[in-house]
This record gives sequence, C-alpha cells and structure tokens, in this order.
Amino acid sequence: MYQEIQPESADPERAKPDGEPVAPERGPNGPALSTVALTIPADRDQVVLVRSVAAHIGVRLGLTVEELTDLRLAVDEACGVFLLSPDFGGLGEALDCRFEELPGDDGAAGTLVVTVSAPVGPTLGPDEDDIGWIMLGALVDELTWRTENGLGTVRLVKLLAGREV
Amino acid sequence: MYQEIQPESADPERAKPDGEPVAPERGPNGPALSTVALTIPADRDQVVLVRSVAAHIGVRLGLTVEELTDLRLAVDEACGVFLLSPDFGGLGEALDCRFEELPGDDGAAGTLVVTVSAPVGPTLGPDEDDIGWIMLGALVDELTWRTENGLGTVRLVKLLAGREV
Amino acid sequence: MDRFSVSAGESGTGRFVVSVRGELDLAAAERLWMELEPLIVPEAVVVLDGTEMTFLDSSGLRVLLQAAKRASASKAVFRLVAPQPPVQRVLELAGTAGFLDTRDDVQSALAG
Amino acid sequence: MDRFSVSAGESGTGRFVVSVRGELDLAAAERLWMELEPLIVPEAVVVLDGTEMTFLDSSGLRVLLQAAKRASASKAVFRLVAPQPPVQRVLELAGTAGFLDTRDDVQSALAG
Ligand SMILES: Nc1ncnc2c1ncn2[C@@H]1O[C@H](COP(=O)(O)OP(=O)(O)O)[C@@H](O)[C@H]1O
Ligand SMILES: Nc1ncnc2c1ncn2[C@@H]1O[C@H](COP(=O)(O)OP(=O)(O)O)[C@@H](O)[C@H]1O
Repeated sequence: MYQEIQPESADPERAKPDGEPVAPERGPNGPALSTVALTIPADRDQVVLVRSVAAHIGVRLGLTVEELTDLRLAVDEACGVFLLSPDFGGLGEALDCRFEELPGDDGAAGTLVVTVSAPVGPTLGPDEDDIGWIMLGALVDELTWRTENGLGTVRLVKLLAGREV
Repeated sequence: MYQEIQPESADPERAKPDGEPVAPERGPNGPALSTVALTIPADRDQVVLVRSVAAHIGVRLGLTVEELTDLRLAVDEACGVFLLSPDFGGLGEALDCRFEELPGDDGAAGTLVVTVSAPVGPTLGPDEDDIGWIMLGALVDELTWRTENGLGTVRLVKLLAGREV
Repeated sequence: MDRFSVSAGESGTGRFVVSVRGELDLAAAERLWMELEPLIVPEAVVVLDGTEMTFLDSSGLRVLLQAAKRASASKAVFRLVAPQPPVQRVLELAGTAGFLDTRDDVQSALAG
Repeated sequence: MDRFSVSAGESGTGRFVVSVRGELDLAAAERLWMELEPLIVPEAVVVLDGTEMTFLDSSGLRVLLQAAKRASASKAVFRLVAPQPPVQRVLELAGTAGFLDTRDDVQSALAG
C-alpha cells in the first residue's frame, strides 16, 4: 500500500478551470490511442456507470479477471473521494471521468490513465488515512491528487504490462 | 415503424459547432433531472460502452426487460448511423452520446432523450430505406436527424410512462 | 472473455454448424461473414447456431440476410437458430420471417 | 433488477441473518446500516450473508467494521459470510482479518 500526493504545480496542462475539454494526454510515443470520457451527475447511484465503463475498457485491453476487479474498485474509490466528502458540492455538480490508453516507449508497456475530476473547494481532498484512499493506492501503479483553479482531480495509472495496446 | 426528419432549423440551441458542452435541455417542467454524457472514439469496438451505459440508465429508470432490450438496440443503431457510413470521418473522430432524463408536465410522463452526435460532411445522414434506421424508428417514441454547423445528431426520445422519474 | 466468438464445424458431409456466442453487432458482423461465406456452396447445409447469441443489430442482420441470399442463389441451405429474446426482437422488427429460415434448435435445423 | 437488495430474517431467538445481494457500494452502504443497526443488541448473533454480494467498496466495508465494533461494544456477535472474489479482495487489501469474524457459510456462522 502506498500513496503519493503530487504538488499542485505538477502537470499544469491537464486541468482546465472552465470545464473545456482537456487535451488528450501524450505518452512517450504520441497522443492517446483511445480516450473515453464519461460525465455523470454527482450522485452515488450513478457510480455504477463508471465501474461498468472501466470494466468494459479493461476487457478490451485484455486485463485479467483480477485486474478487472481491481480497476472497478479503483474507479469506484476515486469517485468516492468526491462523493463521500462532506465538503463536496453535491447533486448540482458532475463528475468527469476520462479513460486514456497511452502507448509506451518502443516495446515498453502502455498505460491506462484514469482521471476523475470535479469542482472542489479549497478544503476538499483525499484523507491519507482513509481506508478508501489507502486501498486505492494499493490497486494502481500510480495515484495522484491535484487541485487547480477549483478543479480537483484523482489520477490513476495502470501499467498494461505484456499486452498489445 | 415511422421516421421523422426535422429540418435543420429546428431547435437551434442544441447543437454547438465547436464541441463545447451543450446546455442541458429543458423539459416543460425545467432542466434535465439527470444528464450523463459519454464520448467514445469512432470505433465499432467501443459501441458496447454506449449500450451498457444505456442499459444501466434504463435499469435506474425502472424500464422493463423488453424496454431495456429496445433501448440497447436503439442506441446501437444510432451509433451505426455514423460508424456504418462510408462518408464518416473514421477513427480520428469521436461520438458524443448524451442521456438526459427530463421531467414531464405535472403528472405526465417524463422522457429519456438520447442524442448521438459527431462531425459530419454534408452528405452524411441516415438512409430512410435502411433497415437499421427503420428499426430505430420503431424502437423509440420520437426519432430525428439533424445536421448543423458540421455536426450531425441522431436524437431519440423514449417516454417514461407511468414511472417516477 | 471476448464479447463475440464464432466457430465452425462439419456435422456430416456438406453440413456445417457455425456457432455464434455473444453480441453480433457492427463490430462483429464482418468476422461472421468471413466465416460463413466460404461454406455456402452448392448443396451445402449451413446452420447458424445462435443459441448463445445475446444481441443482434442491423449490421449482424444484414450478414444473416446476405447468407440467406447467397444460399438461395447457390442452391445451398442456410438456417438460423436464434432463441434469445433480444435477437428475436430484431427478427420481428425487421419482418424477416419470409427471408430467414429459422428453426427451434440445431437438431431440427440440420434435419430435413 | 435492483443492483442491491438487503433483507433480514430471524433464525432462532436472537439469531438474525441479514442477506445482501448485489453491489454493496457507496450508494447502498447507508441502507445496510439502517437494516443492521437495530439488530445488534446484547446477546444477539447477527450474520451478514453475503453469498451473493458481488462487490464491496470502502463505504460498504466501513459499515461492516462499524457493525463489528457495535457488536463488540454490545456483547453481541457479528459475523460475515462473503465468498465472492471481489469482496475477498477488499477484505484482504484492507487487512480486516483481525476486525471481522468471517465464516465460510451461514450454517457455521450461526453455530458456535
Ligand atoms: N470480475 C469480473 N470477471 C469477469 N468479467 C468481468 C468482471 N467484471 C467485469 N467483467 C466484464 O466486464 C464487462 C462489464 O462488466 P460489469 O462491470 O459487471 O458491467 P455491467 O454492470 O455493465 O454488467 C462485462 O463484459 C463483464 O464480462
Ligand atoms: N435484456 C436485459 N435483461 C435484463 N437486464 C438487462 C438486460 N440488458 C441489460 N440489463 C441490465 O443492465 C445492466 C447493464 O447491462 P449490459 O448492457 O448487459 O451491460 P454490460 O455489458 O455492462 O454487462 C445490467 O445491470 C443488467 O442487469
């Protein structure tokens, strides 16, 4: 189990203040091979959509059953960072989820990058001692939280070792 | 089976040329109760995501098994209008799908409005004699095609009769 | 874990069973046609076993209709077994009763 | 068709089986707690039958841990049956072995 919180300055290109579409992330070998975006109302009943989309993408990427199980749980916990926070704006807000498949360096594994973003106040963020956040760190290869211009983002990276992306 | 092609002038507010988020549609009783947006690469392998999201939303709205079956097929055929057209831009494009739950007039049934949009050339549009388009007309309560400013949109309406929305 | 799979087997000389599992949608239709086409030769009986085919859209239907057409032009027989409700729904919506020879099970599709 | 359902039954005096079906996620956790809480009284044995519980997240886990804590404070017993791999995975990740009394089946959870 580990966690890693990046300073807010990291990767300033990613989060845009005004909700305009974020430019597809670039891997070492170029732009995303495939980007799926899902926006849901900030409603606990709708997180099932995020789990389901994650699982379908995982199936397409050839993940094992165990990896699918972990990915479904990871995206659920990422949504929970917002939806479980007493400081979160509530039903008027939306959660923006992105699933980006990035190529690796020549021969190296590609990655699946999942981000979940929503407008947040200055106090909202993951609790490092929270069991959900700790599990999330154990489920993925890289985990970061960032806020910028009022937008909070959980970012997960899953290495796609030994698969054709 | 029926079909209905609206003139391009209808409802000019809905389609925006530059891909910026479309404002939530308003029903007689106000704004959408819930909007889910899903953007997928223009890739036949990814239409399964649209069917799955549609089914999950249908389950939440209390659709019957037969209605879920029809809704999955309808959104699939709506994606096919783009993806099966030889004139369609291909893998570089994205399909933008929106699922909006609108309230009805007092006491009346609400509606589920599904739109599938993508950039299209002037020649792309549904073939009225195509079996897919004809089936689509039979599956939903209202079906329209519109192009505006280079954006083509299939719009389906499903009445949610006798359900709490 | 694939959403769609197709496999073909011979069940007596010139009698083929092509089994389809999962969702016969626009992503899968071409693969099915490539499997079916070479089998539809004069005198052949080709049965599409869709017992586990859970979804069909107009792209998949077009392949089935094309197979039936090719069969009737080639003096071959093409029959369909497709009991799942979402698939039945499409056959009913498209009104294919006169164009597709549908049987209740593979047994009876291979007979006669 | 609901993604989550919970129902409680009495299996002998003071022995309750609370059955959970489907996904115990952040949308369902509160409903489970409302069902569990009134049952956890002194001397009670409460078994959560998660034989058909297919998903658990940290919200659901928190309810299970809360039930275990309440039980130990109330001299009651709370036991869990949760064989599905996605649920086992969460128990393992969270390291709850010492906090949750987990049994292989309802039978053995009710005994002893
Ligand atoms: N634990 C798992 N084991 C095997 N397949 C899974 C698992 N989780 C998800 N899948 C696959 O991922 C897809 C989506 O599954 P799921 O997340 O359960 O979505 P849904 O709720 O839409 O059925 C399905 O095709 C399913 O086969
Ligand atoms: N024909 C159907 N009958 C019953 N439930 C369905 C049907 N189609 C979809 N569903 C329900 O809708 C949800 C999503 O199903 P589905 O579209 O099959 O997605 P997935 O491929 O993600 O499993 C599931 O919870 C499933 O129970």
